[in-house]
Amino acid sequence: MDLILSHINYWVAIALMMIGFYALIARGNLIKTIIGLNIFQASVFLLYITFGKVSGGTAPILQKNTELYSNPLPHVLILTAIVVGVATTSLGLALVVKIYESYGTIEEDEIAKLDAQEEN
Amino acid sequence: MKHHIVPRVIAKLFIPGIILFGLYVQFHGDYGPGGGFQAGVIIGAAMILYGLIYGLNDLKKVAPSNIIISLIAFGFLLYAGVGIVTQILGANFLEYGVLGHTQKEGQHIGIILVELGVGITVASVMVIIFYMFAGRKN
Amino acid sequence: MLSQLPALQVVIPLIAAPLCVILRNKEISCLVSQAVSIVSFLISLILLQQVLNQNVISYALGGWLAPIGIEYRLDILNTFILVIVSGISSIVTIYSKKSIEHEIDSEKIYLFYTGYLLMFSGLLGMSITGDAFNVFVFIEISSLSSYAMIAMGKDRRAVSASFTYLVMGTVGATFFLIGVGLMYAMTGTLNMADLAERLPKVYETKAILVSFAFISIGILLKLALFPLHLWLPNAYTYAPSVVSAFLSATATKVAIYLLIRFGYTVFGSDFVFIKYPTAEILASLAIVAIIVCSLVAIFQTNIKRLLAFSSLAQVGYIILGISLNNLNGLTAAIVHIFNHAISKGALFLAMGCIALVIGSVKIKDMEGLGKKMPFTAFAIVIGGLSLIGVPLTAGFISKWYIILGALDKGWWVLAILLLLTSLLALVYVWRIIEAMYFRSSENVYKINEAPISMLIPMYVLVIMTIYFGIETSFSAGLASEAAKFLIGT
Amino acid sequence: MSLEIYIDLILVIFLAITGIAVIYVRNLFAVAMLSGIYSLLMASIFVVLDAVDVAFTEAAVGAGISTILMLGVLAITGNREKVSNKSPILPLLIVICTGALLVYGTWDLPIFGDPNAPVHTHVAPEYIANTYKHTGMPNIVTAVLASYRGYDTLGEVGVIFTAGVGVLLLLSRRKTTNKLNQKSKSEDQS
Amino acid sequence: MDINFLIILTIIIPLAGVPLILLSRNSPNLREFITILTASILFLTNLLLTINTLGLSESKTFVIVNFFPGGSIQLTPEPLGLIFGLIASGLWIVTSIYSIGYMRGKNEKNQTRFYCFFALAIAATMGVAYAGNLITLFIFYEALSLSTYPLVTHHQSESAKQGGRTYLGVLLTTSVVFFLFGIIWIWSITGTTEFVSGGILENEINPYLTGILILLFIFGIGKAGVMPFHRWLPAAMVAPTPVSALLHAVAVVKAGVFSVLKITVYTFGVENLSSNGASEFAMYLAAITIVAASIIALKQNNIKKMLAYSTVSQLSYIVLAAMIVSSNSIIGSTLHIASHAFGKITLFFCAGAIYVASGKTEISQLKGIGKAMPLTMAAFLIGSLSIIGLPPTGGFISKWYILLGAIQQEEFIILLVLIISTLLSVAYLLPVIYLSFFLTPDSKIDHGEAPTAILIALGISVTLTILLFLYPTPIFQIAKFIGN
Repeated sequence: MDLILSHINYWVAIALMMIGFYALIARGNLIKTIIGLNIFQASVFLLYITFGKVSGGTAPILQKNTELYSNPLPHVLILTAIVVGVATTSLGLALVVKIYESYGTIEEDEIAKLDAQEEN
Repeated sequence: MKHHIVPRVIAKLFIPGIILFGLYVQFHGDYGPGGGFQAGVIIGAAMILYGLIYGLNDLKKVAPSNIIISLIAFGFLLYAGVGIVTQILGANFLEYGVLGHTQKEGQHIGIILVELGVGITVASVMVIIFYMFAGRKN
Repeated sequence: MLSQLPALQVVIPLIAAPLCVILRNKEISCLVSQAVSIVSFLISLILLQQVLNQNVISYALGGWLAPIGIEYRLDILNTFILVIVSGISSIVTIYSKKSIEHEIDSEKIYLFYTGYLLMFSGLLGMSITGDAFNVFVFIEISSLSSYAMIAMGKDRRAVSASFTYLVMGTVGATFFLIGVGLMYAMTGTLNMADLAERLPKVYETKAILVSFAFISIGILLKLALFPLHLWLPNAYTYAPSVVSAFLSATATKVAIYLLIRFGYTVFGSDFVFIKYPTAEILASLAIVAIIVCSLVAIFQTNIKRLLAFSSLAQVGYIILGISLNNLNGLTAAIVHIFNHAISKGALFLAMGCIALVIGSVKIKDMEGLGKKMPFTAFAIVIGGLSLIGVPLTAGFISKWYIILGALDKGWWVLAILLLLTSLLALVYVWRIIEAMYFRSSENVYKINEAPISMLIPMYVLVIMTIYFGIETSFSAGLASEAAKFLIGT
Repeated sequence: MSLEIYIDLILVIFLAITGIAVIYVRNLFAVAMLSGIYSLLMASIFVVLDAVDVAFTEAAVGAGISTILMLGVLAITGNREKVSNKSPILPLLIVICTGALLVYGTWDLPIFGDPNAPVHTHVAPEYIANTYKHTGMPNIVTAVLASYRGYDTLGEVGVIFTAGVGVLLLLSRRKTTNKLNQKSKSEDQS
Repeated sequence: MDINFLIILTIIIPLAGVPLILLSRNSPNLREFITILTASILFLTNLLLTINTLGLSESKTFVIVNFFPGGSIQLTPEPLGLIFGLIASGLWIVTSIYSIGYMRGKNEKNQTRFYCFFALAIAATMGVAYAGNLITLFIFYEALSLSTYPLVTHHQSESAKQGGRTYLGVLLTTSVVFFLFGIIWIWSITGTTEFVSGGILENEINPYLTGILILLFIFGIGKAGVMPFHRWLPAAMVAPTPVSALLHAVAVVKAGVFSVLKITVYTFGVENLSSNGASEFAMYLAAITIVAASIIALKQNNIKKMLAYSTVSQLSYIVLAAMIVSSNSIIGSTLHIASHAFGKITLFFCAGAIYVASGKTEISQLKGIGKAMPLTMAAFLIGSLSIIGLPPTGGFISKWYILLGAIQQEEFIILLVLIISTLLSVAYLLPVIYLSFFLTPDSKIDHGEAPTAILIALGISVTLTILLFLYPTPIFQIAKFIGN
């Protein structure tokens, strides 16, 4: 029981991660793939932030009368990672637009079919 | 949305406010939550809002894409340039201490400058991405 | 000045990228890329000289010492990688002008070079840094730029290939991120040297095992080890020639470097190879990769695709060398990173020449090329022979060491298997050679040889392929020094 | 404290629902909105976990910019997802294996919020103790971001810059070809 | 002259010939003059080298380049190599003369390419002859395979390409899989691949491992044609006849058996092998090849095919002799390299001469041809005698020593094999003579002798065959150095 209580946060993050991961690999629509990627990454960020939490701590902005701060390092890392994530998303979306313009579809299996036709 | 009067008026009222808030976030990041990245996103969002309401061409008149492209590069150069300057001043890359008379002052100057670089790049990248996507619609 | 070189190694190309955007001129950006690559190459050579004298160089970015700040940490291994990456980049950029003008819209050329420089600095950053999270950031710089670069290919399949790469690459990077997070949770640090010190205390924990698994899978996705290779063949096939050449010669190599770095330095070979059967898993994957990908390569009609599959097989050899966990095996892996970079680089550059002149890289369009483009065809022959591992080419040296490594480990069946698989390379290389020299083409129209500005850089690589097959004190010498450093003997 | 846990729990349940909805809803506009909501909820959790800067960013980016971009793309590509006949078994298997591996890995992680975890005893305390001395800034996150790990942030700006350049490379059009395209289009129509 | 200089010259001279031949591609006369000139200079260089070296008490090594730590490409002139070098370079002159007649007579295409790769092949052969360690040997061995490939596929027809694929496929496969593996294994055991008088493996490993290693080399050196890796030889018959002569008599196959011999002597060591009997199995393998290949030769109707299988059989004589490992058999083996070279080249020249003059390729077509081409067929007779092992030809001497060796080691089964195979070779060679001289042709013969260049070449090779019988002393003298 202790184990569950003390680790539930990690598991929640993992469960959310897997939801995103599933959306990412199981769905054939390219936009959904990207959204899945977003969810997957956001949940990884949650895992990091969870590592940084100190019980009873406050946000790492120095104030008087406060002794205990949560760990700022994961926050910094995740700030960077969020930016990286949005960069990936925008590039991915640009590719989707490009794909739509040249294939006329954003469904993975239809694209694969069109590619196979070209191959022959 | 070009022809709806209500959003146009609201936008006129709000957009300066949003930009002001963005600037606040930019320069107040040392004390509270926020910093260059968040500020960049906010200012970028304000401009995108402008574009959405007044149309792409109006926005392009305010912020021509050539200038925006240069700004992307400029922000990044500003950041990296601070590093080079500290190197020229005899310290390691991005060692801001040498920028001021004291370590603290130097750090402060350095951080403000690089945060500014971040803000400029982020805001202009947001706008340029908007340009690219919006320009594709036809 | 000398002490600032490690920072400049990455920062110069990184700064050159926005400069290209501001200048917005295709000629200048081409020149800038060339100059920057050559300067980086020189810097990396000086760094190599320094590393040979003092073993390890540490550079504290921002002046903050290691676990607090981010550190650049150079040893023989990653300096060697820097030399390879920047050397290849110098050659590729000098080669690139004509090829790019042919393949990219002229308004976008300056952006293309910007992307190229970012990709280049991303790879340098991945190699040089001593901080696990910083690796992630630079992985993303190099990956994002390579997605964009690949999508610039003329065929529309370039775009879909790039998207697949984007998805798999991001999954790989995120897995890597998860692994780093778990390591961080168990040790509280991100600095590699610090991690190496603190990890042994928590070797027994499940978290570290899982962290190793995620980091490895993330990196293996990046380096495209079978069966995680699905993104690579199309990406290399449809990317612009210059991009294929640069990526195939450097991108997977840097990912392999990361695998060595995390396996041997951060986690340590005791943890990786003795505590867990990593060697067996990696070796079996590698063998399957070699066999399957070589077989697939045999049946390709598009030569770039054939070379892409051959690259996958060659990655298998390198991984195999790493998994042997002995001096000769590791030497083989490191020297093959170098040897494969130069010979595969030469081959892809030759493909660029052919794409420029003929407009196709299908095997049937290359018939009779031996007479029409004798220099390009000969370059393909030499590069191909090196892939097979024919003596007096660089490929032979790698083969020699990897078989020694297998014998040292007592895996003599593996040694024979390796020799047999090089025959598969013989088959696919021979298909090209036969088409070029022993078939006369039906096309009667006249074809000229590629421009001299492309031939010279290509021939630099070709000559290196032969030179480093004969005189190996630089390549194999450094590789074995690096291997000794890693294994700690 | 207990209130915190309840808020946390409720948010998490909402998150899970949103996530699953993303998988099953086929109207892509709705999915984009859902993903925005997901980010907002995530940002709220970040606040609960003391990561205010991160929350701010996640809200601005995930709920703001990402959503706008998605909607923009959907306006171009159309908003219906086609019914895919892909078998869900293999992806499900992969996901379950990955998840199980991760859960296995968390088994001996330090207890949530434990102030004695390695994360809180190595490196981080030095930031908390010395930031003000070194930089004179109260916001430790900003100080670490811009100074201690300023190089990471340079890389981050590099990534954003790369994305900008990448999008420009992919989507910018020549004005001349634009006209040509329109010409050919009009010819097609006539 | 300095020995180091001479030895590097043996490789540089034919290599230098290549650009010269290329430059003179528009003037066939000049091109072929250069070929013959290069060949002659090469032969003289070899001769000088031999004379200079034999006076020395110990062999000198010339390191071209240090390959990787401990491994180098190096050349060492030693008696065995000198004999091979002399034979190969001498026969290059003869083959060149012959080629001129043949190629011009048949109006072949791509003659410049032909002469270029011919010269390259000779350069590689020289490297094999003087290789100072296993790595060098392997490198030049592979170079030889690659440089002869364009010669085999010279006609560029579908069948030529097919033959070329088999040729290269078998040779490279065996060399890469077995030969290279053996070399690396030896390196990992001893840390060296040097050729040392008396061998480097003494006391290093047990007889079983030695046996396996020997097999690796016997199979790995596919050019020696030990069954089951002999397929490439008949496949290579699609090549023009001078190439066949080069492959079968001068360079390729001889490089193969020579390598086997060299490895036996300098890597395993004669003493070492004869004391532990590790070579037994390989010896029987060679014996089987001798008999089996002779039987197949018996059934052939195509002259070149018949000769090819005869070559397979004869090569195994050399391998067999090497595997018997006695001083006499090693001498016999060395002599047989020479005698078979002279004999077989004569036979191939004859086959080519017949083809050029009459266009005939099958044995059954040869009825009565002796009257139209008496000189050619007389040469054929001499060549046959040498292959069979009868006086007055060199073949007699070499076979004699092999027999002596077998008796010395009390290998009576081998003795029996030798006798049977001699009878078989009589059976496949003499019918040709019989047909051509004693039967009347089916149709009228309207051609005369082959072109003069061909006849000159034939004359030289016949003379050499007989000379080897009359004056075996020089080669014998050199061969004796090996026994020690």
